Amino acid sequence: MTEAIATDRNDPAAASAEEAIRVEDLHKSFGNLEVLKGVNMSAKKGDVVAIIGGSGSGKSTMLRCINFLETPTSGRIVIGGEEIAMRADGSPASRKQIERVRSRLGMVFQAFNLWTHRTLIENVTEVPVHVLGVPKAEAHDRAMALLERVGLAEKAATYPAFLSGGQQQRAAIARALAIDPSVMLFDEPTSALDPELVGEVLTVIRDLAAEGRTMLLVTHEMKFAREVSDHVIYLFEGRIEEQGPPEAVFGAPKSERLKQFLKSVA
Amino acid sequence: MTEAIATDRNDPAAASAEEAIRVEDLHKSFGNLEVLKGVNMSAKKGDVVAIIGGSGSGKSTMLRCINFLETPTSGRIVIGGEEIAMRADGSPASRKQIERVRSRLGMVFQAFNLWTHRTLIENVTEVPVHVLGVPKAEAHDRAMALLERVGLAEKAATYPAFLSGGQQQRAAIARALAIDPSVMLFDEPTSALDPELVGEVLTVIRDLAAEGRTMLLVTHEMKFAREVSDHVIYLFEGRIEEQGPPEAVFGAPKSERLKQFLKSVA
Amino acid sequence: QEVKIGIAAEPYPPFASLDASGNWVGWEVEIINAVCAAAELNCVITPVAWDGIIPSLTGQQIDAIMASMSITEERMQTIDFSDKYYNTPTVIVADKSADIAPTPEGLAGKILGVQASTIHQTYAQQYFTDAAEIRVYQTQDEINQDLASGRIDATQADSIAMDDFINSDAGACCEIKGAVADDPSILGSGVGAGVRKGDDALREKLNAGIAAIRADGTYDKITEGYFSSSIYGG
Amino acid sequence: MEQVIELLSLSPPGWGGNLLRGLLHSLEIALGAFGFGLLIGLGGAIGKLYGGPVLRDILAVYTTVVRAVPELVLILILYYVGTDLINKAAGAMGYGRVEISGVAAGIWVLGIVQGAYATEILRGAIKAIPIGQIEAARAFGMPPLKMLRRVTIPAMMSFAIPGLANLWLIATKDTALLAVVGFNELTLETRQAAASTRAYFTFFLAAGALYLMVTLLSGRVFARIEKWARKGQPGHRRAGA
Amino acid sequence: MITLRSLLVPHRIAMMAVFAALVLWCAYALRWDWIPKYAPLAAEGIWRTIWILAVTSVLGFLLAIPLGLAQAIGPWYLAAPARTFCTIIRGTPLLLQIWLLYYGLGSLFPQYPWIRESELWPYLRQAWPYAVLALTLSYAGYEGEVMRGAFSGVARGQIEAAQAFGMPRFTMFRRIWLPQAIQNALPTLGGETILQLKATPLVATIAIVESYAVASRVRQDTFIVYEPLLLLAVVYMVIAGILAYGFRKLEQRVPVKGH
Ligand SMILES: Nc1ncnc2c1ncn2[C@@H]1O[C@H](COP(=O)(O)OP(=O)(O)OP(=O)(O)O)[C@@H](O)[C@H]1O
Ligand SMILES: Nc1ncnc2c1ncn2[C@@H]1O[C@H](COP(=O)(O)OP(=O)(O)OP(=O)(O)O)[C@@H](O)[C@H]1O
Ligand SMILES: [Mg+2]
Ligand SMILES: [Mg+2]
Repeated sequence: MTEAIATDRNDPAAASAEEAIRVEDLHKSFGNLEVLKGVNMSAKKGDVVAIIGGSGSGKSTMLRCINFLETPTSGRIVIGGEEIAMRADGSPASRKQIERVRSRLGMVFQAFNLWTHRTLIENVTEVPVHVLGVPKAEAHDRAMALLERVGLAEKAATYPAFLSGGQQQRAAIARALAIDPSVMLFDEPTSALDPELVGEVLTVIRDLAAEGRTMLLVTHEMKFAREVSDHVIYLFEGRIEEQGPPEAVFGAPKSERLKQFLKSVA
Repeated sequence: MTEAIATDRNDPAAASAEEAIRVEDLHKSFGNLEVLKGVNMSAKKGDVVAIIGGSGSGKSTMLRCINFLETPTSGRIVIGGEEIAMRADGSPASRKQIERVRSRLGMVFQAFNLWTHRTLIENVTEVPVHVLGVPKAEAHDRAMALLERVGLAEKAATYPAFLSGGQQQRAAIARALAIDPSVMLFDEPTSALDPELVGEVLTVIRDLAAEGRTMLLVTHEMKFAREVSDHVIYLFEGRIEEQGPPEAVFGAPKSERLKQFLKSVA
Repeated sequence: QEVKIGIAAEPYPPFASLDASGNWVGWEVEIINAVCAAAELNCVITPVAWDGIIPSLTGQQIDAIMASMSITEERMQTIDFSDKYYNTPTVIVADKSADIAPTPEGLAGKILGVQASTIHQTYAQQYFTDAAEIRVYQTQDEINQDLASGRIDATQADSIAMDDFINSDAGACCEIKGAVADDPSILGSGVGAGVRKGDDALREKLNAGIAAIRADGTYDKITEGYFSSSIYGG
Repeated sequence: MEQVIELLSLSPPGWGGNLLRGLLHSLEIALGAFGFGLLIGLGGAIGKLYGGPVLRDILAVYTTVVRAVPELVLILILYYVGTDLINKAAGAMGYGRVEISGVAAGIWVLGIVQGAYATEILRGAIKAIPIGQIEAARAFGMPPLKMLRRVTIPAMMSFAIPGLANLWLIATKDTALLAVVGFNELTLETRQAAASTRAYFTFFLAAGALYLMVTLLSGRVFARIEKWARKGQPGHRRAGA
Repeated sequence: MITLRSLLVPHRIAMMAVFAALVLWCAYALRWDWIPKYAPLAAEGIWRTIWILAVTSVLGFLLAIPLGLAQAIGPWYLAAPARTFCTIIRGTPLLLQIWLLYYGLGSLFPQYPWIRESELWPYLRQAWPYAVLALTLSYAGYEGEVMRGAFSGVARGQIEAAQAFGMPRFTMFRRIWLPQAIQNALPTLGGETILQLKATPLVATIAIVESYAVASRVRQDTFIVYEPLLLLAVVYMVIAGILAYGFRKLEQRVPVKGH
């Protein structure tokens, strides 16, 4: 695995062909409330970046800005070497571009957000077939393989509402994988789950990390973050307070606040 | 304070003028499920009886049988020396009688059940004015005094929906006190509350106990039960498994099941 | 070019009514067909609610009205009329036993039913308002029902239409109490075909058609099938 | 009794055929108006939710006015003014008179009325969709129209069906109001049959029975549609059911 | 609520200007000279509309309470007829119901001469009892359904609390259950009452002179088509607005959290 580097530099040459994602000087305000106050980061292909921080520190907002579910106030976002064109107000300039980029980012929500009116297999084939234009049969076979992989093959024809939270979240991961995303985005994928269901989801994510998928992972599971990530970012009040390899961040935190935070979640 | 005695005898003479409530051989089934399998207990005026037991052991059912919110399958219920006439099917024989008796039992529900379309003061005056025929002005003054007592005087004109759970439960206690009940029935009065609100309700109940109100109290707060009660009844699967003064029940439990139970809730 | 002739959608026997097959039949329907044939017009009979028949004409949903509409000054402010094609007296009809006469005194204290948007309504409101209570209905047929059921005491209407009613089972209760005093400015000068203001071409053609069937005997032949005497009037 | 059967028999001299024809006309218009209303409603709902301030205000005026004024009055205004305007416009552009059939006029007039109600029903239904369902579609780069078709509409169905079922019944019954513009739907056919035979009670009851049949049948159909729309939602019971 | 500030947005000012221009155009380009002559009649018509609406809504609502109650908790021999009644009323057009009551019943009178001798005859002769009856039944049919939901919607605990304090059954119904059910039903009730307002013109078909009939009369007398209809539409909008406002005030009597 390669190391992620948080870039403070604004130097595009630094972005090698290997770069999967780069965020530069990202700001985001809701009305008067400035939630992100200039975040810089980047991840190479295959990196697993864990984002930790207290409640309200802006983790979700950062992730949602990356695929423009929230409109950034300012900053640059580069996905796989392609900068997303922004208007002055931060909204994406080209709908075509943002749709294309989004369909390469696999998002897994805290609340799963599976489409309740479709079965699991339909959930998984939905985007490949209806957005990417993959032939139905092919998409179906691939989807079955993915459901198999997250251990839900025999639930393919079931509607989401009839599954446990853990099963739903695994299906949501399969849905995200179905577009063969260049980056997977996870926003607290286990925090809506009952404790006994957390494990099964973490196992799936752990496998993904092991096989070298690029991932951005907002999580409250410190032990897991430490085990699975190449790079950890600690957000505090909309700024990156400290970052580095997990051993450093968890093992020898420098910032007082990080020390405090780690103590509180232990 | 006097001691409560659980009667196994069927001897009405034993019921002195001091007796507030007596339950004899109470059975209750829901369909095929026998929930109460012969409960006997009595309480003298001024007694505080705590009823404890695991979930589903029949605590709520027992309390609700006492004021006939559930129809007992068989048994006798005597309130203040007056036996409630029952038909063969357990339903009260005289609606007049049961209404009169109920209006002397002050029930406080787990879910508060304040009337949402009336302000606090209206909730408290409702029964005195419209059931007991107390003149409006008098009921109002008394209600204000009660609200004052539970610390809610300045909320008198507020609707229940705008209050915290703890405030609602205190108002529910004031409503029950407004009828100057011979016995207060509490069904887990704090278990629907956030932990930080439990205290304020317990304080009010503690005061009531101190001033010698007769109370039947279903609760999961063992520490509180121990502190406040004169007599503790431990229900297990619809039977009284063990009972006695709190020091004995909590300090030196004899039954294995009670020991188990006390360990599990500690 | 199709010419839409509007008739009232509510049956008005014996002039225009519906048979069970959904065909419009009656004296006026036959006259329409004859006039159109004589004038070489390609006519289509179009039923329209009586209440909205003039707006339908001005709103171009129909081209002419031939629905027993009397030619009156008031209507001529809005539409034009062809020559008359029939004219019958206006009468008061009431229960046989009732003591009613076609005068304000004879109707004093009674309830008089008239159809909306007719000369009868205008006339009654002019002459009988003070004496009688006037109730306005959408169709003559409804008036006849309420007359038979006794809810109203009398109706003012066209004599021929009432003849038909009185001779039916339902109308057995009632009789003609006499004609009302004439007032040509309200009761008009007979029934004509209404056309849009300025549509002189159609008006001329209809006039020619009416004259033609009067002249060649078609008019009388049709009339014989329905009435015992001529209804063209003076 | 015999007389009644004769009066209601399907072929002349019975009037049953006419009633059925009227019913067919009513259903034809109701179906057209309901469909047209749904289209307006969908556009209106989306406009109200996502449109600019001007569009939103215009739609607010539309739904408020149309829902406050009796259908009978609206039908008269829309029917007369509407056809008049169309003809005037056609005249000004040098075309001849435009033929507007009773069916088309009925559909467009009732459709506009239905559209106002449908707008509110569909807006409520769209708002009832959990936001996550929409966000998930956006996060995967679904274009807006596709999202409407694949996610928004199917997901809102179960919320919209009860309201739409009511609306459909209103549509079938409102066709009766077109009698005032002389359109031969069931109510007018009934009135004509009653007036021609003077068997008022018989025909009014018969028409009532026909309407009731439509209501009960539609109830069944909508219950099925609702069940289908609720697929994927476990054991949900309607309030009070 | 609409505040002055929310109206002072540029596009709203523009819309109001357009609206004002429209009103001015209507005032000048259309014919209003008939108004003075028909004003007294119009006032009477509007009054009658309001009167019919008020009487039938109140009576209908009173009838809806037992209908809803029977369906919500009644034994089957009460619930079934109540449900049938609601289904029939909701399943057939009001126009047909009015005609059936008025002309259908009327056609029976000739066969039974004694009806005309009876004490009730002065009322049976009039049209308004039929109108009131038909509209009342209609409102009851729709509201019965609403009240059914509203009664079942009252939380069980609310009733239990009343029982636990020994409230007699009728007191409990009057003081707890009914007020809460009405509170639940109020939002729907407001809408349904506006629907009832919109149903009142139908009674014009049985020769009752309310607002709509007056507008028709003007049209019939003067052949002015659009102006009376426009004015009529405005009248109904004003009444509907007042109703909506009134019901909102009623709803706000018991404040709801989060609004
Ligand atoms: N749509 C919004 N409108 C206004 N404020 C918002 C919005 N979304 C988030 N915020 C605010 O932005 C701040 C950061 O929110 P964010 O959800 O990013 O926090 P987080 O780090 O994900 O916290 P958590 O661990 O609780 O999920 C919070 O103060 C939140 O209230
Ligand atoms: N209305 C009912 N119908 C059928 N079964 C019931 C009903 N009410 C209670 N039960 C059953 O009776 C048993 C005892 O219930 P009860 O509510 O008295 O228990 P409890 O001791 O109060 O428990 P908890 O501490 O969870 O409140 C349970 O198994 C419950 O499922
Ligand atoms: Mg978050
Ligand atoms: Mg309990």
